[in-house]
Amino acid sequence: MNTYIPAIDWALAMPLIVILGTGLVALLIEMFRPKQNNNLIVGVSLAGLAYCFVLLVNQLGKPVATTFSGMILSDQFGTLAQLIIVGATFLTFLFSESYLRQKRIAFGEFYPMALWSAAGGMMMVATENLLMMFIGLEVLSIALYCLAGMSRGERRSEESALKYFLLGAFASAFFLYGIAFVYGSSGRIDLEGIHQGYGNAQDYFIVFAFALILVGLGFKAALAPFHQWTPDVYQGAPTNVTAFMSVVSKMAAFGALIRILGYSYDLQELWLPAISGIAILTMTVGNIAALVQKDAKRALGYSSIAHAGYLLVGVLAHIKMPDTIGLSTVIYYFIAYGVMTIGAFAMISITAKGGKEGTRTQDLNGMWRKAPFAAGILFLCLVSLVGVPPTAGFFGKWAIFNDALAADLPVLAIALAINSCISAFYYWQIAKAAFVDDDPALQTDFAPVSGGLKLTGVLCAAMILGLVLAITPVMEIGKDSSANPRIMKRIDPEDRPTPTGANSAGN
Amino acid sequence: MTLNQIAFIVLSCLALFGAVGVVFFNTPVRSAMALVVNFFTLGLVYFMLGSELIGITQIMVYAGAIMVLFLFVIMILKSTNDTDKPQLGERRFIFSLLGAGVVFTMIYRYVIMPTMERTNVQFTRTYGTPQEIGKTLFTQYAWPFEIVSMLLLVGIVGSIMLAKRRF
Amino acid sequence: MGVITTTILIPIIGMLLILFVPERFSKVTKWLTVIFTGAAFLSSLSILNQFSKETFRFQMLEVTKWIPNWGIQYKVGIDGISIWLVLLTTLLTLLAAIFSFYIEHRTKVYFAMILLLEAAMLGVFVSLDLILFYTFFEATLIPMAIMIYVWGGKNRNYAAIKFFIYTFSASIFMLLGMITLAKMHEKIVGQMSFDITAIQALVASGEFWQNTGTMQTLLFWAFTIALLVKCPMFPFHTWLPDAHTEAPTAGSVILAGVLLKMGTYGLLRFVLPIFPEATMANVPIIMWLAIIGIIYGAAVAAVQPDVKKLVAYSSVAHMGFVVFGIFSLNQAGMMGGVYQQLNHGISTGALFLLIGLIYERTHTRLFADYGGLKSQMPIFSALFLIVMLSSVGLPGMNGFIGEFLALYGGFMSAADGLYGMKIIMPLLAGTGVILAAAYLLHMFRQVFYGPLNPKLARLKDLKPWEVGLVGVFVIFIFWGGIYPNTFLKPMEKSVNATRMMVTNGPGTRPVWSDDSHDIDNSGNLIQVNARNAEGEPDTTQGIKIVKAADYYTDTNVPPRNAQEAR
Amino acid sequence: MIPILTHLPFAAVFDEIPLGWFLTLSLVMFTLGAVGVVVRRNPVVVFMCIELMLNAVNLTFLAFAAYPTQMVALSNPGEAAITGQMVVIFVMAIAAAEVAVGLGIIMAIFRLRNEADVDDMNTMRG
Repeated sequence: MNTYIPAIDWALAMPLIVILGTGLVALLIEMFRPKQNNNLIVGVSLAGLAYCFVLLVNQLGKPVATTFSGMILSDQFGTLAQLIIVGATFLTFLFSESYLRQKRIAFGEFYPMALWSAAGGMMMVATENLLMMFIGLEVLSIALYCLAGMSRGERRSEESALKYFLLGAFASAFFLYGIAFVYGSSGRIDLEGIHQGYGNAQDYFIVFAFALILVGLGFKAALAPFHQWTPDVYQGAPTNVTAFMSVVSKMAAFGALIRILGYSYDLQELWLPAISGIAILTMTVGNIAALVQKDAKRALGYSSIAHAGYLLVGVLAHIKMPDTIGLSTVIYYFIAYGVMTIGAFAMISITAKGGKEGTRTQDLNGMWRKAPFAAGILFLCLVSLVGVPPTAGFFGKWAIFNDALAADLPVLAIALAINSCISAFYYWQIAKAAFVDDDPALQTDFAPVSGGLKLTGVLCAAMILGLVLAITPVMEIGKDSSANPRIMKRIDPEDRPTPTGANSAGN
Repeated sequence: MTLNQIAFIVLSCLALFGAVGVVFFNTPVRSAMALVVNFFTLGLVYFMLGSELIGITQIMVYAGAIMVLFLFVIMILKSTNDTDKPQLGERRFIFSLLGAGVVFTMIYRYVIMPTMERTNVQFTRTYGTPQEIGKTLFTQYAWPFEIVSMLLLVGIVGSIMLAKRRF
Repeated sequence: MGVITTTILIPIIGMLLILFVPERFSKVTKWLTVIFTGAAFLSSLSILNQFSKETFRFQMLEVTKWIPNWGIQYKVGIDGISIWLVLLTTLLTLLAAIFSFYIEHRTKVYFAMILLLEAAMLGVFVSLDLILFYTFFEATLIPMAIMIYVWGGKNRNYAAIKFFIYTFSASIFMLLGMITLAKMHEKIVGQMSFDITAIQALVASGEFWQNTGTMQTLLFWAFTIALLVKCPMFPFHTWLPDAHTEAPTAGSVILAGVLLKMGTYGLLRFVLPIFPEATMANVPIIMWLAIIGIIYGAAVAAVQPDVKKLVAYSSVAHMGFVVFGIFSLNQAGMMGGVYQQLNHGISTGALFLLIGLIYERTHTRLFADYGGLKSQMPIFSALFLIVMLSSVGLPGMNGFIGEFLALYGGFMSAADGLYGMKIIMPLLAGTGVILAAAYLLHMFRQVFYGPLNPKLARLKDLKPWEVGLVGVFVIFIFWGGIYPNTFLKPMEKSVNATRMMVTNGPGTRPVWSDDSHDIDNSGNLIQVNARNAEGEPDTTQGIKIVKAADYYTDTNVPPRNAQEAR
Repeated sequence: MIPILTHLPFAAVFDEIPLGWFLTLSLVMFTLGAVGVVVRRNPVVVFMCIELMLNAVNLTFLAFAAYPTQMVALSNPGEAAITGQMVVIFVMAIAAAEVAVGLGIIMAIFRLRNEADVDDMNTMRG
């Protein structure tokens, strides 16, 4: 074994280092901060995120490159996914402080933990190494387990943390077992290994590896039938954490999933029906279950399951016809989903006042009168989640329809259409609750709308409406991501290494 | 049957005893002890596989440190005499066994059976030695190594956050 | 920026302005709304001023790229079918805004919604791109649902969600159909396009539907059902009575006056030109639905205890006539259908307005609470009578012309045995006119005759401004009934072209985007080899008739087989 | 045959014990762990079952590291063998962090409710 020091391209690692470092600085400030004042921490965190955003934007359009012996990969898709993660974190931080303060859990540790969690997500999407993906997954999840249990006086918060933790650890064991099979068939733990393994005549190895990895990531991405934790955790966790994880954790899991699916292109005939079924099941389960919810956060949790199903349709269309259908749809939908989900959760967060928080649907009653700004933004986000034009949610759905039909997956497109109709019911219930004000007995007291929350709302609204006009540039940027040779790399059946010997690869 | 094979069978019987114990013993303490047995035996199995450093780490970190943590928590929680032995007639139990059985059979049939013949291998002389592992860890795997150090920090901060007084 | 875009933008700018006016200055909000809707109305008058009735093509086109990769563009234009609908929209919105001065509850959002609704409705009638159309079509949903929910009656939640879900569910399949159309366009041309003129050009040449099997029928139904829900047509009509009953008066006026027309307009603009073969094949089914709608709507209206519900069901019946006329695929019938759209907008809008006026005074809509109003409110009852008779279709009023033409067209098609039509169809539809007279007169008797209900004894008659408001409608009612050519002439060529796009075979269909042919005053499709400076066909270059008109017009009555005659 | 690990006590293992034995052991452990996660109700025990699963995975990695396929063995045996061991080391470190956090959460919930039973976690229903 020859020792070599790999050459390091620090520029590629910089975004991650900045985020991790910002977390450390924030932690240090937390130790020496004046009592009960997190403003400096928030400021530093936002500055770090903004700097990271700029660094990532600079990486757009650069050629594909790796560093740290392939542990970090910089390509268009990964950079865009990281941008979404950083952006979502930024939006969450804007309104977190006032919310945590109202809830009386303004731990300064929230910011470093969330930053590290986001860094974990960024690691997952910016690598082709399965070990690195696993480590990223764990960084993401372990920080999230703690954040979900952050509201320590609340039983449901602690419950959600425990559920999330147990099921998350369970899922990562499956993910890891899948990696073990990939490794067993090819001796590699990068995604190339899936290819190699497929060529090694150990076909079943890779099939099972794939299935196990899918189970593991399915948990994280909240795909049915692995979604059971989602509503509980979304409901129980503090609202800002819910907003954060509904986007960051999903983006990270989807990023990893897209890469893995892309590399198992050859197994398509096996998994295409399976994942199509999962997509339909996911959106149907999410929407049907959401119909009967009495809790706004829980309903939005189910809605995020449904949206994972919609996204999966876009992913499937890309993976089925990678040469003609790019990932721009998935990117666009993720941005839209991110802003509308964070916007909705952020606006719901004003129900927290003086240490109490009511998230039942009727707790929103009277919002329209007491906090018209928040009610308006919430309404816009919900309209976008239903997919009514002219909002970003509609064009996202439209793009998915477009791709699904182009990839000859009409059944998925029709299932998506039916599900959109179903979803209108429960979004309506939430929107309606915010507009009720007849019954004075029902009216909740709302926290004042802080400046940060206002900024979040304005940014989300601007994105929801702005993405409609800016659809072409976003799609253009996203389009390059599918031209990335690393995602698109396919091995011709002839070029694939031929198996040596029998099934056992024995002597 | 060679000595090695006998040794392996004995070790795996012990490991399986531990594994079954974790799942089926009715008090957490007994489950924890069974887990220690399992971890310790696994450490020995790692030795058989030639990974001496990992075997030692397994015994020290897992069977030692981690299990102490577990026992510590079990003691604090005073749940030593809580009985939650799985009910054999319970529907959940039957279904989970059925599901696990199906998956087990499939993986066994399609993945493990073909490897039943695979024995001879080629090794470098340094296989499993601390030198080699250290070298790789600090060159090729430097980045994950750094990240795992961050991960441990996350774990520490997280535990503090969950345990400290308000604000 | 052209005049059409300006017309759409005016209400949007007004809405944004209103959002910045504090809630307590509700007077300012109201006057701002009137100013902006008035400006939009003036702007639409200038569209009418620039409009030329000499061509069936789209005028005042504005094209801007939006999402070039997928062939989506901002393309708006106006032809003879949409011009009147645009005017109807701006006029009715202006009147509805003036009428809404009594609203005191959350005025800001109310008027913002009215303006938003106006912009979206205008967009629907002028967009020539499928996705743009869909965007506007769906954008009308939210403001309308909010208006029903926030300012509605007791059962408003149910009505609003029903309204929303019905339209949303049906039209999302239309969206799938639109994308499929664009994909088929891509297969032929190599570039996705949602531009209906581009798709129609391919349809006209017969290239579009080659070797597609049953695709045309499938897509036809995806579009048609979505649009019939909006009309609404039996059996998709059940949202309408609920929505009408619960909506505030201005909402009802706009809903009946304009929103329903989006459905029939969509049929004329998209379904007929793009799915000609499927249209012809499915005429009997649609016709039977229309007839059932006419009779069922009338029958149910007759037993309603609630004035607003009665008018709502009568809308179902009237819109049945519109669809009947359009699908007769006969020049007169289609003209009647299109004209009936306007009449229904005017007369039903006026009816809802009058009901709103009386509701503001009595806060009841049940017949049982009325009676003997004739002596109490003479001006009101006179106006009500005029509007009601227009709705019945009394000769001399606009309703008569529309219904007569629609039925006439149906008779012509049925007499020729075209498209599987039977002579029983127009006969059955005709009974709808009688039924309408029956239930409307019944209502009139209940409300205005008989002993005066003592509770109503202190009612005052209409104020002058209210009379003026209704007076505008009355002017149009008589104008449309006595001199309908003002309205019919401009739409003639566009309707004729739309008809020929369906009934003519591939190759002899008019094409929106192709300048090499035109329709002459006799209704013949002619080949144009050259044009003069004004863009008129140059007669000196020799004009060949591609396909003769096979209908009668009032200006020129060519023999039925015109080609041989020449 | 390359000289095998003569410095190890179980030198002849790789000739005498096939890979399948190790894999079977790990699969049984993994399955038992999964069953335990589903059927047990005490969160600490559930967590221990998860640790059992992780260890089963570790065993799989090491077994594959020691028994590369023919092709891997021919192309780059050293690289492949070390990869498996690296993964195991990282998994151990990650498991340690997970244990710290997991037990912290269990402690936190215990302090709040004085009992811990996964089945009783039903504050949220929908």
